[in-house]
Amino acid sequence: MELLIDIVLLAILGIIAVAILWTRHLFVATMLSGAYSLTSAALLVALDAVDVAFTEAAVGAGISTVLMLGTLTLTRRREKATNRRVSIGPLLLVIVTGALLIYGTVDMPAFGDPNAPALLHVVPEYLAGTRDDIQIPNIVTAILASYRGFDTLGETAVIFTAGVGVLLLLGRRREEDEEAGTRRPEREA
Amino acid sequence: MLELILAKYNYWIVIVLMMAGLYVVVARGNLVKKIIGLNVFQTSVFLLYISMGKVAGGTAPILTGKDEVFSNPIPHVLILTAIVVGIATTALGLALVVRIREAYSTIEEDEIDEAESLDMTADLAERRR
Amino acid sequence: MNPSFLLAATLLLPLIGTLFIALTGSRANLREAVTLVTAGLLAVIVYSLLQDVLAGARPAATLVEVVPGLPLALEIEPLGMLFACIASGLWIVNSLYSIGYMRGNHEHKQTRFYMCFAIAIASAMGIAFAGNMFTLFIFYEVLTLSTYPLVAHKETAEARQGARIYLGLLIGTSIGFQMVAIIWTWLAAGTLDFAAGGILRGKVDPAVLPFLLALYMFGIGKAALMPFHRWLPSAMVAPTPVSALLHAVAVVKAGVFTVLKVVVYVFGVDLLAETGASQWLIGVASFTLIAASLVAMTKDNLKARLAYSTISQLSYIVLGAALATSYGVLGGALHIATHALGKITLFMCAGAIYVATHKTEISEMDGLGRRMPFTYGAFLVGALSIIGLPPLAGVWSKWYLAMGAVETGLWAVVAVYMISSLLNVAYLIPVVARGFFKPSAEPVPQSVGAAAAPAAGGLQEAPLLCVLPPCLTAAGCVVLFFYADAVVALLRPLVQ
Amino acid sequence: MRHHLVLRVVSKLLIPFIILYGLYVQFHGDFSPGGGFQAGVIVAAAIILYALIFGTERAKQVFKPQALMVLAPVGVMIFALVGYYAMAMGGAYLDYDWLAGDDTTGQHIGIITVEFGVGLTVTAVMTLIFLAYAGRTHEIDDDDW
Amino acid sequence: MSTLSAALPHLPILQVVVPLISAPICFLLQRAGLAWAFSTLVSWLAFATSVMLLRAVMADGTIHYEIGGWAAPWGIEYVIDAANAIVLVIVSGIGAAVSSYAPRSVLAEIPASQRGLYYTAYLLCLAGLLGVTITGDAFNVFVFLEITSLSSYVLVAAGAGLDRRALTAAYNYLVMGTVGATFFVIGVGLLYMVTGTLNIADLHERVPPLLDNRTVHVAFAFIVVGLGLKLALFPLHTWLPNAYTYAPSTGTAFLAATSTKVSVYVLLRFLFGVFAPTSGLMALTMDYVLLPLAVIGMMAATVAAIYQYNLKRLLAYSSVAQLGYMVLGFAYGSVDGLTAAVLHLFNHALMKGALFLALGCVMLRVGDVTMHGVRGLGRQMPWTMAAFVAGGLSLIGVPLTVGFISKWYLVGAALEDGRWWIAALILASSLLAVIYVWKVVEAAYLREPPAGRTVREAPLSMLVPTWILVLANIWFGVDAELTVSVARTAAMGLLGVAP
Repeated sequence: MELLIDIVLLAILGIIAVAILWTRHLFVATMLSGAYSLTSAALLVALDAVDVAFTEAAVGAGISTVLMLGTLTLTRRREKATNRRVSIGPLLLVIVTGALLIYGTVDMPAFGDPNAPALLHVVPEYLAGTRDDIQIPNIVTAILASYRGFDTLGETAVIFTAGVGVLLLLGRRREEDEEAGTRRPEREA
Repeated sequence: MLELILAKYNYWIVIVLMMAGLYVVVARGNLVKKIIGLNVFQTSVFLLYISMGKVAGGTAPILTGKDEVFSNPIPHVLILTAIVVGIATTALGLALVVRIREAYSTIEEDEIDEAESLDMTADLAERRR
Repeated sequence: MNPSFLLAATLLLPLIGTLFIALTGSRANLREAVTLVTAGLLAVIVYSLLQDVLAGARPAATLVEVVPGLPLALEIEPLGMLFACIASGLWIVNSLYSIGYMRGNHEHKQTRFYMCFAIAIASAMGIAFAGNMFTLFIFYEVLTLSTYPLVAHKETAEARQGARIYLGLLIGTSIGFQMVAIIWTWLAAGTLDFAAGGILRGKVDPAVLPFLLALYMFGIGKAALMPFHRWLPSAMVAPTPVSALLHAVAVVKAGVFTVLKVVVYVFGVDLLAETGASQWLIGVASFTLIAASLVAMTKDNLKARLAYSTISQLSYIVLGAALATSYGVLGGALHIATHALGKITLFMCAGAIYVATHKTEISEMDGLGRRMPFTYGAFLVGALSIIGLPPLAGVWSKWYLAMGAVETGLWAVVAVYMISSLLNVAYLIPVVARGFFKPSAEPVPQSVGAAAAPAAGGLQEAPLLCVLPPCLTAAGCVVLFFYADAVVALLRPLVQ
Repeated sequence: MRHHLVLRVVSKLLIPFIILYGLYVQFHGDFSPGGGFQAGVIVAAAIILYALIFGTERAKQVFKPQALMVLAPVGVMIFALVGYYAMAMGGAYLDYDWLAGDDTTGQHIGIITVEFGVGLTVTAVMTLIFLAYAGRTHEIDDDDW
Repeated sequence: MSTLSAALPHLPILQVVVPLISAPICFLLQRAGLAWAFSTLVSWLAFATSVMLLRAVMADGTIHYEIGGWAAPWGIEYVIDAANAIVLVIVSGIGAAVSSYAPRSVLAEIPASQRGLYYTAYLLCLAGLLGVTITGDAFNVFVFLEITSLSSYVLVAAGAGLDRRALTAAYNYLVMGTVGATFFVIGVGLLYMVTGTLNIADLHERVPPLLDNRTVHVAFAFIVVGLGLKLALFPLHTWLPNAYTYAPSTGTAFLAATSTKVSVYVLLRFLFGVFAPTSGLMALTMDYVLLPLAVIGMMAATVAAIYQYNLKRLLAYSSVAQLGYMVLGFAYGSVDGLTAAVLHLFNHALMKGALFLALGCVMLRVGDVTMHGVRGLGRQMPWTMAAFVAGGLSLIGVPLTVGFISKWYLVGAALEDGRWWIAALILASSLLAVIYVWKVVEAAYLREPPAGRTVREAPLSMLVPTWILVLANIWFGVDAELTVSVARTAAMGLLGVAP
């Protein structure tokens, strides 16, 4: 059953990805990208990553879609037609990269392997520590906020940085920027 | 053979998805499309990470008191962080797109290149004056 | 005073002078006074050190340790002492001359000129007294850079082009070859200190010694070994005082001086003699020597002719070093001194002619000798010294060089020296001959030079400050003939 | 979209619940999926919904950009200050054990506080970003789609 | 005083979290003047901290700091040894110089409403760079790398007030930077998959036995390519020239002198601190992929620099070439090579910092940093141009400058290794550098200024920091004992060789 869900969801993702590649309508692509995130979220649930699924749904399907739509109203809806032919260079690059990754999977632990090295090293301590020391049920939260809390501080700083950047870029009225774009630095006499 | 496929199929499909995203980033000239490509690429990487944490027959890593088999929580934590980084990048990228559109009246790479080479000639002409 | 302090002072003094020249830049007289005072003081210090060295002392000073094992260190040994004496002594004469020339020609940016000149002298001192190859290399580069503005002084397209070639070749060879050679030496020998008998014995496979030597010899672009000689004619776009002091004395002599240092203190004469690593160099130097003389004959521009003559003369010294015999080295070292005196005289005369008449081509100088007897007289003395006729100093160095060739039994080299001397006659004497014996092309000479006035008797000399210095150096050629012994005595420890 | 009565009524009803849900996710993150980040996004989504339905100008009156611009850095500072506080108490940076007398309580306090900081920053930044985009253009009309 | 001594054991974390918490404070300050004063103060504090850390490391060896009190590998730890201590010093030192220099330049180049945000982004960038450098955790590298990257995009985009091309430059930088970061994350994920740890020291124990594992090979490839994108390793450098050209002067100076250096350091750390390839496929990759790329990049970028008209772009291409030197140094895989790489990392930051700051002065007064703009500036702005020439000489590698020390060690390492052709190419490239530096020198000193242009020398507030860096170029060129010994300790630490 798990396997079936897994495969169906992956297939849907594949179809969406191809559709994104194919469509020339940016609005459609944006919506498809949202759908992609939502389907991913479903798959993440199937993979036991409920926290991540939750976030991916909220961010990928929610906020980032809204931002893209906002961008589209400010720019335009359609991609230029000429850009659609298959370009050899990028294709080659992608094939090589993909082949490399697949080559790397050969020595990977099998999917779902309960004895994968990653499960044996640090994880057991986290499980025990969360149960005994921190005493909260959600292990992900325990790691996120305490064991690896510093990463999360960094993550908050990343979000803050994005806010600073967007404010710097879009914080002012458009006319001010247009006026500014043409000037040279004021020469101090 | 079947065993190999069963053991790795998830990774392989995810890798193909990743590459589809990367292809959009590299090959497409539309700036919004590139960002969408980046999103697909990154989302697929998230899937790869989470896939490697999956334990067959495991459950979500939330303690319920029973002795259960949990999937590996570390990739979940890492990917939570990565998602945040991803949305931050997307927001900033899109803000740049908006400004580029305002400055160049286009979001197609080739048209921007054209405009920039015009800029270059204008610069030179100004200095000749 | 403490010799180490004096040693450091030889470097610092010109630099302090530079500072004061910059500060007094707006008042020309004061500025020139600073230059002269600095030059005078420097000469005093150098000569007081000379006494110590003659007495057998070897003052040393370490300025700073750049990297462990690689200090910026100064140490005096006879060869360097000789070079320092020449450079500092002639700086005084040249400063006088510069004042006459620069004012006579109304050159622009004179402050920059004097500043760069002083820095160049400081670096020449650094080269002379360098205690190891690393220090020498550093000052070698500083000398290149500080003379660049002097070469480009006129700021015309031609000057920029000439200066580009100058800088390109000198920096190119020094970084491209010399630095590699130095690093290689350092890796092999573990030290770069100059030591009697060399530091490479047993450290480098004799089979690759010629290659290492080649890196050094071509890396020392200032020695103008063909095919890296082009910078020297290019540098002739500079004002003549620059050509006179730097491109007849300080810069080029820094080159051949480095060649001698490398041969004597890095490789060791014996090592070269034993392994024959310098055999190839004899050929290259001989070729340069003859070829440059031949080219010199074809040049109508006086400074260009002198430049090629310099290239040829530098190869005398390189050839002497390549012979790897004590006479060869001694002769080479002596030639640094004798050629310096001779060539600076010639250049200063060329400059005096330019100031007085604005003529640069030999074919236009017919009959000038009668109107500029002092200038032409000095020129004749300098030329004869370079040709190597007694009673002028040039004869001694050629004598020792030839002795070196005889010592090794290389009669072909002796022949090269002889032929070259004949060629010297062929390209130098016509200049004087045309000046004295050909009728002047223009019947009524109009004065162009500032102080020149067609006085009674048809005299039309350049300003006094332009004429006096070459006469002084010409006299020096005579004096050195009689006192060559003292120089040889100074150099003696070099070959013992 | 101001003329869509149904939308307006429904969303007016929904928005408080969305925010409430956000708060639940925020403070229940220890026990169930969720935490500061998810909560922040949800609350921001509610505000964005409000802005879409009632217009950015009105949204700006309710959720003042000036206030958001204070909240965004304050969230980061709350997180960082927890670290400093632990340090001042004698522990390592972000060592929650030192926040209270007993380690477990300290951990709980620490986790809840930092998650709150994260939530604050995320809400504020997401809303600010949206408002910045929206402030760049005229109101979004139906015809635009 | 007692608070100070109490803070001492916490210096490693304070190094990062002080700038990090200062960014939101700076954001709240709003007013540009205040934001500047505050960010400058913080930069100097960070500099002081890093100097203290370097001294402590050189005296007592590696320092560990466990964040959150969780022991590694469960928590995130900070590990400071000579290799990253020197990078910390250079990052915070350049930060201090650039931020002291900033106010006049920012006033002229950045619109009023953006100045406070600009300083905030700068502080975030500083915190990010320091965090990347100091951390001992592979994923933490990613998080702070992204703080750095996002704030760098912002710093570049802030140049849009002068030239719209800053926007596209920032966009391209963003796309390539994100791809790079994602590649890095893939690599780290693969490593995690086969080892179960994210701690670099722990990885160092667990990876080497797996050197034949194909997953590790792929992880290696992805990490190298990902970081290669970030550090602008040829041919992944295409984002760099435009980003450096159109960013504001202060942004360019800071980024050029620090951000790619930090990426180089991270690559160094991963290559030697995690994979430690002495043989096998990865060692071959270093020899036959990394080394040739570095050499080609060095030559190609130098040649490209010669043809540039815009001086910022010229220096940007020169940076790509210089990055080639650094990669070369560590591609040898020897102590000497690594010493040279670390040394050049430090020295190059000083050179580029000085050069870009000098250009900032030109931008302020002339508003044009092209060959045309600097014409005749030798007399009109003597101090600025003298600083530029000094930096240029350092770039060429003239003795008594840091560039010479770098070149000395790079060539020495190549010769020691018996790689003659590489030594020859390094020298050839530095000779080509003479050409592009001299084009500027000729324009500034041997040509007349454009008719009717009169400009004054740059203000002291900008000249002083510029000259501090110039003097540092000379100081560490004359007395390289400190830098060389630190670099050597760093190299031996990275290679795990006992001193």
